[in-house]
Amino acid sequence: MELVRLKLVTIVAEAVLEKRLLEEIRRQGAKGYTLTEARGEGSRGLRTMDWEGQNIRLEAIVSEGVAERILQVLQERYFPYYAVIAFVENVEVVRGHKYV
Amino acid sequence: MELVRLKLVTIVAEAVLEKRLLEEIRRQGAKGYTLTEARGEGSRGLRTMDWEGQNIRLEAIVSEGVAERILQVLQERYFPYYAVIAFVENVEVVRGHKYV
Amino acid sequence: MELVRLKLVTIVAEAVLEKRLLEEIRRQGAKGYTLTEARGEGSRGLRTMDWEGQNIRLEAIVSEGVAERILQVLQERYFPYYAVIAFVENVEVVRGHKYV
Amino acid sequence: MDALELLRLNLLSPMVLAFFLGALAVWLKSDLTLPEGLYAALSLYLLFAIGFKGGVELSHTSARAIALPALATLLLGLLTPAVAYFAARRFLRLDGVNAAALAAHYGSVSAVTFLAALAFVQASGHKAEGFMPTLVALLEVPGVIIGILLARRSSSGGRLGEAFREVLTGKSVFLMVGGLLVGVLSGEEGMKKVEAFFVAPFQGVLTLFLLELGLVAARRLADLRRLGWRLVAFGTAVPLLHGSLGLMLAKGAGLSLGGGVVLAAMAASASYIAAPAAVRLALPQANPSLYLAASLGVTFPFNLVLGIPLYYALANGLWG
Amino acid sequence: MDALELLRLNLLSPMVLAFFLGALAVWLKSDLTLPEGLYAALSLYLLFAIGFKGGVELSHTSARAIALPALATLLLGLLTPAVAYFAARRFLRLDGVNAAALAAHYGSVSAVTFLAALAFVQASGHKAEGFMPTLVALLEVPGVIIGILLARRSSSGGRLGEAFREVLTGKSVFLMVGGLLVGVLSGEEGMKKVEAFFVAPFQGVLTLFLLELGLVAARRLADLRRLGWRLVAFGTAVPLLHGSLGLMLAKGAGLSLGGGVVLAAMAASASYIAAPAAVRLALPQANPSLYLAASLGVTFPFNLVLGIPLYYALANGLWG
Amino acid sequence: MDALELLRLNLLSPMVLAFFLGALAVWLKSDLTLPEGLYAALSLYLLFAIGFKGGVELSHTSARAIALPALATLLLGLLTPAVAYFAARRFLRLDGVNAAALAAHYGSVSAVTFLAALAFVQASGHKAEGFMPTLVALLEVPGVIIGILLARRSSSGGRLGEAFREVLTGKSVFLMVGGLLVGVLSGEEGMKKVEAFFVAPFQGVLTLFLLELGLVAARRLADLRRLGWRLVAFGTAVPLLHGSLGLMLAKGAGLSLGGGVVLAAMAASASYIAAPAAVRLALPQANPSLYLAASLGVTFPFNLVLGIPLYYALANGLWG
Ligand SMILES: Nc1ncnc2c1ncn2[C@@H]1O[C@H](COP(=O)(O)O)[C@@H](O)[C@H]1O
Ligand SMILES: Nc1ncnc2c1ncn2[C@@H]1O[C@H](COP(=O)(O)O)[C@@H](O)[C@H]1O
Ligand SMILES: Nc1ncnc2c1ncn2[C@@H]1O[C@H](COP(=O)(O)O)[C@@H](O)[C@H]1O
Ligand code: NA
Ligand code: NA
Ligand code: NA
Repeated sequence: MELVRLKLVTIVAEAVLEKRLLEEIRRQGAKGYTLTEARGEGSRGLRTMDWEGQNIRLEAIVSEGVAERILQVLQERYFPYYAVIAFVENVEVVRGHKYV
Repeated sequence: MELVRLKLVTIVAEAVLEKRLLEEIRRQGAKGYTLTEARGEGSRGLRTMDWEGQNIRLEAIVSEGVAERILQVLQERYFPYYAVIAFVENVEVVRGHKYV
Repeated sequence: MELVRLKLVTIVAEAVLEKRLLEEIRRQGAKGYTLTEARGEGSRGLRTMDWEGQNIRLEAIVSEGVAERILQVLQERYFPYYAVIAFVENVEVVRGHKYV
Repeated sequence: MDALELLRLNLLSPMVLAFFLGALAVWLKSDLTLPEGLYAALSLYLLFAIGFKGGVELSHTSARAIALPALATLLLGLLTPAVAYFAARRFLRLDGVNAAALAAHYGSVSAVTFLAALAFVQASGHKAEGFMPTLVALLEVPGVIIGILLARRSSSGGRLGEAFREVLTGKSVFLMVGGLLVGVLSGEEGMKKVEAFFVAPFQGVLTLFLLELGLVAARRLADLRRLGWRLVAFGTAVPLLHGSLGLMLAKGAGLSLGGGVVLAAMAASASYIAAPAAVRLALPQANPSLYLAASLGVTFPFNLVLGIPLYYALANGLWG
Repeated sequence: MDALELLRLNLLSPMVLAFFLGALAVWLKSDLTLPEGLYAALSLYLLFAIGFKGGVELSHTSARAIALPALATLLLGLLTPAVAYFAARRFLRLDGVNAAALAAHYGSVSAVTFLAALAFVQASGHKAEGFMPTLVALLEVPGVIIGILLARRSSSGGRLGEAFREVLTGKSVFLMVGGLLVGVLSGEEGMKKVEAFFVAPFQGVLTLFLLELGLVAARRLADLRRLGWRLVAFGTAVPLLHGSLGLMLAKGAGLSLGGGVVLAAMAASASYIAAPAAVRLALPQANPSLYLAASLGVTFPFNLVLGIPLYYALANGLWG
Repeated sequence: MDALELLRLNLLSPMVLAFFLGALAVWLKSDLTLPEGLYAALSLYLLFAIGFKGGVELSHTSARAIALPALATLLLGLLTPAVAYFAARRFLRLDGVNAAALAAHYGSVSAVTFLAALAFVQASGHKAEGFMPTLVALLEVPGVIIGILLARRSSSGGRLGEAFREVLTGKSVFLMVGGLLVGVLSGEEGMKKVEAFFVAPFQGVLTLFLLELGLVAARRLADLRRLGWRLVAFGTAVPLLHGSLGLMLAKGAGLSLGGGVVLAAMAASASYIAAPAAVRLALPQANPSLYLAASLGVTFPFNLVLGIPLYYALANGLWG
């Protein structure tokens, strides 16, 4: 069974951004995503619970190029304003075509 | 402190599969697992909430061989029918014996 | 856009340890964390739900040195007594300075 | 009160309105969502409360009084999946597995449709037999199992035994039957202690639940557009068949007009709690958006809005 | 009953006490937290229930009776953001964007402050007009939108159209307006069915919610210390201005003393549900800890404890 | 009413039945689970409501009336951990740390056992003093702390100071004591406002909670099998000792028969909310499955089913 090497982009952001970030990554070419609710703390301080919830933790398995573009967008439109972080890892998957 | 290199297998699947997948990975030799609730979207469309919940995100730290076998089983019995994805990463742990 | 290589330390532990572990990792130099609620099973058996909740899944992006120290502390004060595991991965981030 | 007036009353009940409010939220792309925990909590409350109330009633119902209605219900559990199966094969031209999946759903029962019918009957000034919830529990399981058996004829794969266990020990069946037992054993004594929680606020909780159900159902409509008008026809015709069948059997079993309308609504309803989970596991090849769109997107609102008043009108003919 | 006695009564109501209990938990570093699902569930219940009750009342209110009060409310929706904006520019010496963010919050309304005022008025033996919740829905949106428009003058970025959609289809506005519609359409008939859930337990649910709000507000006080006394002054002076404005407009619109006090509290309150989400999206450059500390850390407790009794005392002058 | 009849009544109350229903779910391998949020929400509601009701009662109780009962309760808080500790050392032959862990649990109190006793006493036509919940709050803490101190004698490690803070500011103690304060301060006035939420539905909520507790307890039984009959003996004998002790002290303190039975049940009960968390942190070397299996798997059901009626029977001797 041959495995394909792809990128896993994980974004942690304040919950209010959910809708926008899902749009963004789709626009950049992500074919799917997985989202879990999270809490957290960082340079912008504790995200206390509110009506919108706290943080979201968003994962997308994408090609290297798409990963690049997603980080680019975050860099330009989100990092300066919002409580957001993102990191990239190497993952191996079956059915590589499914994600690109 | 010497670290051991192992595989982290992450499975995202529709919640209804929880019981079965836990059995499967145990049968393939996983010594433990961590499970979080998740939502998500993929080629099979949005998993809307239902009585069973939405998606589960299942992690297991295992040896390379066990990881192989888990993917094998998913490949044969789950990928064709169910909303499931899986990916593998390299992780380093203390107490390597604990996981194999 | 240049990416910086850092370590992602993930800790899964019984929920009752939340406060302490957050202190510990801060003391070791983590600049932030992301926490999700989880369930799981391991050598100490199923963590059944209780008033304190079940497991927590704690992630921190840190420098290699800090990662080392966190594992050290877990090794000494937590692994022997509590239901805790930890693993380390390589991740790439933008804004590397943010995490060290 | 004439059927039209009742139709109005029914449409303007908070429950029905809440359902459409949920649908509206999806249509307006509102970010309204219920926390997942809440959805599960409401279902749990409703299922246990239905069972409990049924059980308390049962505790002072003679076996003789319920024997025939129970028989009629089991008969419905056998006939309705068959009807749905053949309708799906012939009219929707579906393969065996997908037809069987639909059969499992339309052979089982929707607890919320049952509750809506109960409320409607009360509003119309009639009364359904107290043991109706027991019949819901009776009707929930057989349909699902027969549906799965029908699929066996046309395919293999999935695991049968496991499927049975899944249905019988599944959350929803377990909670309703469990509540029933608690009700039977604790009786009126027990009811006094907990009715402020399980009875008084019930319809309000149901209203919130229908808000959520409206969200879920509306999301299904997207699939529906893809699946086309035939599915809509199926999702409205089958309930009418099953509803009439239910009325006749109810009449035969000597139920009251109220009980008849409720049994009809039960037969006409399609499960979207017990069935989907079981079918998903037992018939993975079946396409979920097909049976979910049909049962939740078409049949549930149809019964909620038109079906129930219609069965009531028919019942007035049969009983009056 | 004299104002002091009422102040005592107000302070010692379970709701107010629960708020301080929550704050105490933070102060004692207790690990008390409400499950996130519960917080969302309580908000959802409160918003829908407010709307619903308002709608039922509205269903038997003549358009003429509500016309003037509605006008007065809209006027408040125009004036209060302006007042807050200039106060923030002049007195807090904030840049346009942050001033606008505050304007959006103080121009909108806090549902919980509204409820506290309602309870206070009842305890004082008066009665507010039944349609007050309708006015809450009216007051919630304009302030936010004007706030965002004010920011436009001093900066760009963020997306306006989207911001509007966000406010109008946002959870909180949708639930309250939705509940209102359900109430109007189902009327007293519907109310009978669900009041055991949406009316009777309401103040108890509110008590739990205030426990949580106390936790959240206290966490904001840390920021406050950083932001200094001027923000505290702002957070107490602006409500007084808005409250008085509300009283005068209420008097002019012919509201009762009770209605006047409630409208004053509405005007004096700062939103911390609808506004923060909308502002965060539309004005990302604005500093959240600024507007959250002001609205939740200062103005909310101020109104809860001192403001409301004060508006009541003033009203006694104006009306008596 | 004779004890046997009461035993029946007790067994057939919805709460007790729900507990066994939960256990049954585990035994049938049903996939029934309560959403985690719900479990936390129910606990929170129950603890706050207990405290609140106790506080309201306290608000019109003279210090003199409660002085002696409070003293008796504190005495129990000192004696019961000691009894449990030596029983664990001698009879279970446990090392100091594990014995101390058990002592902490059996020296503290289970809120749900307290509630079951209260309900039982009412059903039996008696009445317990209104201030009993205050005594629960009094009994909850000392046992845990003494247990931890006992462990110190035999080992070190863990952090004492932190452990104290953990117990005193822990969720459960904070909520009950907090509710008590709110109750004392708001009194009957406040009670009127919120009783529809905190009083009327209480037993129903408790029923749901016991369903969950049944799930948790049954999962513990697996461990039990491993730990053997001696633990079962311990988990039934110690409650009997503590229960009798409670009765005698209650009698001495001049409590009514009803109050005596409740205090006995409190003494006999083992904590599974406050104690486990504190012990886990302070005595990590202690084996959790040991104390959880004992307190939740053995002692809780024992008190629920047999213990309480037994203490009642004994009380009839002592008082009658
Ligand atoms: N070093 C870190 N490791 C893991 N998560 C982090 C880290 N820093 C920030 N986060 C997450 O990102 C969110 C926003 O971070 P910030 O913008 O720094 O406030 C926080 O609420 C955390 O959930
Ligand atoms: N590219 C992706 N990245 C992250 N998660 C994904 C991706 N594709 C699918 N998923 C997750 O896997 C689940 C099933 O995927 P699918 O079978 O494609 O519907 C989805 O509900 C998502 O939670
Ligand atoms: N092999 C594993 N893979 C993933 N998670 C694990 C594994 N082993 C243990 N865990 C997690 O770590 C927690 C504590 O593990 P343990 O101390 O072995 O009981 C468990 O409840 C799981 O959530
Ligand atoms: Na049916
Ligand atoms: Na305002
Ligand atoms: Na005890």
